[in-house]
Amino acid sequence: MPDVSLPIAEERKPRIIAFFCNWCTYTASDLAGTSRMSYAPNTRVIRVMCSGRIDPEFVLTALRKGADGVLIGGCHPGDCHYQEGNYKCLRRFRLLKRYLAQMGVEDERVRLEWIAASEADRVRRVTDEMSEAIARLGPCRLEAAPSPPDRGVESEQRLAGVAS
Amino acid sequence: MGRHVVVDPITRLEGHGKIDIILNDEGGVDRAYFQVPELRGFEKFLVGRPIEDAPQITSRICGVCPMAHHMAAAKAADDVFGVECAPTGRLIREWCYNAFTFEDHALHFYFLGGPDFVVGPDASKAERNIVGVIGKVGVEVGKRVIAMRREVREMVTTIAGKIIHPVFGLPGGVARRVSAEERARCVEISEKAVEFALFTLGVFRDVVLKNEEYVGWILSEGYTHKTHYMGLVDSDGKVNFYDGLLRVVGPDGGRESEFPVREYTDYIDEHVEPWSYVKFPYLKKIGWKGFAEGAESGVYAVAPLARLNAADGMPTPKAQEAYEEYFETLGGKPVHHTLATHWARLVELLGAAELMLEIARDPRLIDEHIRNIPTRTPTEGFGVVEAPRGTLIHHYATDENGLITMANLIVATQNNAARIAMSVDRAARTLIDRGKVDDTILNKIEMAFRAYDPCHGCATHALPGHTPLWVRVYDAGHELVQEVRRDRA
Amino acid sequence: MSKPKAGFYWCASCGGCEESVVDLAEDILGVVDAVDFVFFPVAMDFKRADVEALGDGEIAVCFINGALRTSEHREMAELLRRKSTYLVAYGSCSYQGGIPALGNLFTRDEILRFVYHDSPSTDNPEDDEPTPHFEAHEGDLELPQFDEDVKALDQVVDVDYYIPGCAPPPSLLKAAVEAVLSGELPPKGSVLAPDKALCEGCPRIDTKPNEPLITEFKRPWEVQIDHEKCLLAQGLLCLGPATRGGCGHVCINGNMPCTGCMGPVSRAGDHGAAAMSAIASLVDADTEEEVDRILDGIPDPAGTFYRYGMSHSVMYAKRGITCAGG
Amino acid sequence: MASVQPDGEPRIGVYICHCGVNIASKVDTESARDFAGGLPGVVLSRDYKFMCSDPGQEMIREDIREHGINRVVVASCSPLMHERTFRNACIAAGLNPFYFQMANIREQVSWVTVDRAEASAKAKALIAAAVRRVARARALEKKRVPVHGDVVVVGGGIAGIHAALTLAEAGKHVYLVEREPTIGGHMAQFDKTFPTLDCAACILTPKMSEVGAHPNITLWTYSEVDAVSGFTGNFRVTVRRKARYVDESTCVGCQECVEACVLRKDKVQVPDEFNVGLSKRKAVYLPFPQATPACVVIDPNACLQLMKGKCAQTCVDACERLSIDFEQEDEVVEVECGAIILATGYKTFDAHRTPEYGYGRYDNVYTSLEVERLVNASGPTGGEVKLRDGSAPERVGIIHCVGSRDRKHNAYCSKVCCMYSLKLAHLIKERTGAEVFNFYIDMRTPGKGYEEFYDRLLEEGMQVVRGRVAEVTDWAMTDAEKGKLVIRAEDTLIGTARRIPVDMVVLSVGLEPHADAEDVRRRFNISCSTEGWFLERHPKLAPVSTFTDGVWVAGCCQGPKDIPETVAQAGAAAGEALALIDRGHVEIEPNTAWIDAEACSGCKTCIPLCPFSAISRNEELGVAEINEALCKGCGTCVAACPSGAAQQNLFTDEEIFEEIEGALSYA
Repeated sequence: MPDVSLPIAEERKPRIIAFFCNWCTYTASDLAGTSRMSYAPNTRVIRVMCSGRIDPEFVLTALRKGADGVLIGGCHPGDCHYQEGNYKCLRRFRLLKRYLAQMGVEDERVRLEWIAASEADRVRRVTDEMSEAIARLGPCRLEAAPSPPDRGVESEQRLAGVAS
Repeated sequence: MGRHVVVDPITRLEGHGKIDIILNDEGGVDRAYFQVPELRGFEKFLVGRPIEDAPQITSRICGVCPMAHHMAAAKAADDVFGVECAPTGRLIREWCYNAFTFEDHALHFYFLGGPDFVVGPDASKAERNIVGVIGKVGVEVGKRVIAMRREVREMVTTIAGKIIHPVFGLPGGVARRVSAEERARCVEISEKAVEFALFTLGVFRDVVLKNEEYVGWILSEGYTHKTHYMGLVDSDGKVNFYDGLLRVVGPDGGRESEFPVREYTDYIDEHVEPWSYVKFPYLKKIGWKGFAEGAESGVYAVAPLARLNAADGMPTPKAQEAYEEYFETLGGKPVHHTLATHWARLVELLGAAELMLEIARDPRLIDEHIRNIPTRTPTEGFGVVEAPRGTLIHHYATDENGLITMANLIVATQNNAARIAMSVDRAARTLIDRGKVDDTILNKIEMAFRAYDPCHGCATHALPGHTPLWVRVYDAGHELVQEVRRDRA
Repeated sequence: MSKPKAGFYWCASCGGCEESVVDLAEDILGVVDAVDFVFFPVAMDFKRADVEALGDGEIAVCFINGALRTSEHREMAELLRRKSTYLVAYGSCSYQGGIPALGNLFTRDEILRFVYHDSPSTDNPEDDEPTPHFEAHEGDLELPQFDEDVKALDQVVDVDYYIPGCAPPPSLLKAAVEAVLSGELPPKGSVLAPDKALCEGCPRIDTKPNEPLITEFKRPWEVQIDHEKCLLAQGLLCLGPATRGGCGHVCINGNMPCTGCMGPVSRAGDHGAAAMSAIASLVDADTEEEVDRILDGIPDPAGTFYRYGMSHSVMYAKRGITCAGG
Repeated sequence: MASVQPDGEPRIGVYICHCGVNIASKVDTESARDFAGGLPGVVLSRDYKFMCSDPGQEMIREDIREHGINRVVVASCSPLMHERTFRNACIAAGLNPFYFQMANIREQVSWVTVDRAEASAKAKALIAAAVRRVARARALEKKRVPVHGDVVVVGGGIAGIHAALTLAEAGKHVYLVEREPTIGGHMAQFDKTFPTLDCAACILTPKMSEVGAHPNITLWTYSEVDAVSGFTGNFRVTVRRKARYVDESTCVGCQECVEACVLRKDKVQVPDEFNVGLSKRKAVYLPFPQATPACVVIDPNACLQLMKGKCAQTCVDACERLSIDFEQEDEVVEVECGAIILATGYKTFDAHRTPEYGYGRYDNVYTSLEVERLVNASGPTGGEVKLRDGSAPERVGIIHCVGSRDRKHNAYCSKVCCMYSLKLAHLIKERTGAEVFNFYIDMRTPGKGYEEFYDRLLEEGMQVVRGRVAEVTDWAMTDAEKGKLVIRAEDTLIGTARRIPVDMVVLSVGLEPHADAEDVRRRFNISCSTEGWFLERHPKLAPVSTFTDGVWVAGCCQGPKDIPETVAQAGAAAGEALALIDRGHVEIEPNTAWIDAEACSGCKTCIPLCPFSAISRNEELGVAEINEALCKGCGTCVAACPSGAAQQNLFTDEEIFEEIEGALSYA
């Protein structure tokens, strides 16, 4: 796949990648829309079926590719559409945070929030809070580092075969 | 008008060294600088790591003597937790440690230092390597060398997990038991090792001692320094690689101090020079008086030559005989001839082999209780061993969770750094005349410190990198007027 | 006809990779028969000029081990890349940064400060520090500048293949040489090792239970380690599930957990992230407090999950460094 | 990340919807279109007023046919809204629908962003993300799973009753589960219904007995749902049938046992729930004459035999049919069904929470529900409006919005109070001739015939005072007030504070979710609004659907509403359930996970993580295997797999990584 990266504007605004669970937070952010709540424009929402799908590498990659913050939205404890995916998310998140702290990534940059489908206002509040916090912190600037390599080529080709 | 010769780097040693030879107008040597141009900072990035990881992390300081670092760190970890190593755990550690010392000494004699003697410094570079050695001593011997090392290293792999970067050392003992079958195999291998060591001393006598020219170099002024010596000695004052007290003797061979590693900062300081990444340890009580010999200089040496000078003898009978023969032949203690290190190393080769056998025969080796579980809060700890290349000190402080807050390492070759620098300078002065620099001369200069089997990877805890050796001679205007390329010789 | 030429060079290496070649033992003779070593500094006196004299691509295969931290390392890597048909990153350091890449957790100045000023045994009244350019009264002395951070080989030059391990198992080297000789090579960029995690064929896999198993992480010194049972099931942090096999389970057989020196399998992406995700998922707790209590048993995630791979990690290094431009 | 195109070189078409002005007013759709056109793999990009319209969809179909578009991105509303619409457009043009990706630039951009430039930039980022993602898309087939024909209806109020009957009439078998001993719910307690004033019982009880008699309805009263598992089309519902100590199959409700029950003295009897405590009942009782099933129940908290283990057991002797069984225990039954309808209703606001109105402190302060019973012919007073001292009130004050439209309690309007207050005003006046005052904030009478009813009452001479009541007190300031309750309120129409002495105060309590609504919602895996009402999937377009397919809501459990609305919802829910069942199958989104055996090391990490036990280890091959039929596609195993061997269709690592990079590739 050719690199489609467009030149990053000199004075770009803080950018937050948000991973939202389809059943709660994603729906809540739709509700925020239907309720015409306005909030900070920094988030780019990526929908997953469950916060349990979120691999720590998604978070790292987002920061690496130029995100200044990452927000994860999942169902409240006990509410998971798949019974306990949000607990798996919590466990990974708590470990990831320890690593990020060692790497000098400020605490506010990466957040996990439990937001129910009805809590549109919470989506607004959390987004605004985070945008402010990150504006204060400034850009994350991990783009500069030498790239890690692509995933193994051999199995990629095999995978293409397996999948189709 | 001055000229500047750069020798960068030196081959057939583990690690990176560089020589700058500055000639005066007459073409004589004004000053030869031995530089170690790398640093990696293990001490720094050990901070924040759990103490039990130190043995595995520090072994990466050197892949040639990983066991030495692993063991020094493991002993320091014992100390950090204030826990005794379980007796059987200690036996297992010591067997592996002597086995390692054995095969490492063998490696150096046959693969690295050996070629200078066995093949000879005037031989073409294509022969100055293990292949050349095998050519000289015969393929059968070569195969025997290889097989011996393989058997020892396979056994250590079984017991220590890995041979290159072992994993078995833990606070209070080791991670893995030794089975009865394994012990039997240890005995078998240890017996072979003793045989092999005796055979190798034989090779040395035949090839080196019977060669007037070689003996001539060994005794020559160009390869001699009267310095202090340091080494670990056991309770009987005999050479011990794994544990003991640090003993220092003067140029006259007289004992000057004997201390436990905990007190190393009272006895040793490291001097910094702006032109080398390696720090130069010296005897604190005497002080740093520059790169000088004699009783008044704090410069001291470690490794086989030093250990034999410092100790009262070898702990095992056959090695003791070899020890006596060594000093008789070279005119009594202490021996100041750098090149004699090759011989001293073989005396130790035999000593290590005998210790392997002794331990392997100890029935406690297969006891189930291999480790004492620490109960105390971790604080600070010190560990010392005699690496093949000399005294190795690890020193750690940790928080109450056992995370390292401070790490300080004084490493084998590093102790020799000052003496090596002096050897290089001395050799250069004696060998280079009227600016004439050729391949043989350069190799002989290299021999001056190859004898130390120096590992500058260790010395700076820097990972070494090698570039080829060539010498450039510049005039005052830094115009290149002569270039000697050893690989074109 | 002449034998194919081979090279074996070290950048920032501990020499363990060279030892692993020597550990081919008897096989080394076979290798020496099959290929013509034109460059092997640790063992032979051939020099850089020999290499420069060769035509581009004349070296059939060159193995480079060690991480890259100095200009000299980079120059040699570029030279050997040019002269070699196949360039192989040999060993963890060259492959992913290795142990020295832990240095990327600190800045260059932090390192110099401790080593030459703050260490308890350093005596440095003049506050000297090694300087790249020093004017001695006899003349000028040069030292190579050492970089802000540690890179893997493929972060400096194009790499054809990787051989993982710290140090790599000689069997992998042997197989690689044979592959080159036979010309039967996998796609460029492949890691020349089995592409399955260590759990495959692990002698202890059957003792690993099928339920979330971690109620507490134990540090190896805290417990007597069972010689048969799955180490994770004993609460010991074993990276086997996330780490490429092919090492012969040596650490497991040594009754110690895998620390990940073989790196990730090809599909796993970031080694540490893969390991963290897998390990954390098995933590048997559902409240933040309980999860945290259990995770306290992993006091050093960065040093544990990225011990050999900091240069290849997505985060690469502490931001203080990467801001400075990597 | 990796650089392999799973399904060949993409030819992407991007379509940007204006959604009238909904998007176009905030997003520069033209520049977004041009931006999209420049992205790799994009062969054409268009913008259009309404992409979801026929011409819009036709545009896509035509481009697929004419221009060989093999990947489609539509930037418009939320995928939860129109994903299906556009997928169908792809299918119609012969393109696999999973080569489609949606960018949500309305709900998550134009509707929530103030600044047009910001909105446009964000929209472009989301479009770039969708384009990068769709290039990695793979062709997939939806899974078809047969649907179970039965339906479980939870709640036996008018909503549940109507839904159950509708389905039963359509030939579906219904399990109607009711917590109380009888169905009927609140409606059964009412006397008349507004605005027509027809008798609640007269219209409800026929439907109740119809339920009781219907061959397609299994009626389980005095029962509760313990657990629900499975997914749409195939649920497993566990029902606990509480022991009523009476054999339902033989009891005919003759009430001989009630006669015989030893609890004769008033003080040993217990408050009668049906009459909201205005009368007492015995340990064995029939909730009310038309109770369905017509079967008594024994209250374990009142029955001597069950409490103390010793009693004359006169009831047993009295029952010729030997229906009484003290040994009876709770019975747990499990049923399978294809659809679930929740009609669990509401509870009324507890008037004790507004102490200023004196409920519980003054005998003559009643709640509206209590008055419903008082005016009811079958009630404790036989329909006579009597105060506790037996006298008839001459002046009555009805206070609206008790617990409603009140930030201290519930901010929302309970919607039915105005109307039922008027109804009660009418009935009280009718029965007693008393003067009735209505204290209201706003008189809310929207609905067919409602406003007319209001007018009628005004004509009848009902008094109205506009203003929130400050307090109800018995502290008399004048002789006229002596022995009366004084209602203090500000009359905002004439702008003065007023003190109005009355004999009886009626508190028009609002409607609230059941105390255990939270548990119930969890059990059925649906969401609640912040107030605790069950949350519909879409407030307008899916008012009886929930976010869990196969589960519908009807009646007041979704929010306050009157009977006609409730019945309408119940019918709607039944209709939706019928549509599902008669389709005979459900199409499952193919977002299931699978294991690449070539990459799996058999490390067992994934096995314990699957909440549906879909993963097992093939001991022969030493690799994990996923049973696709059991996999629900959460992706937890995929995130955990340390070998990247587990992958999730529609959400592969590559797709997500591309989406991340795409979203960040434009500042």
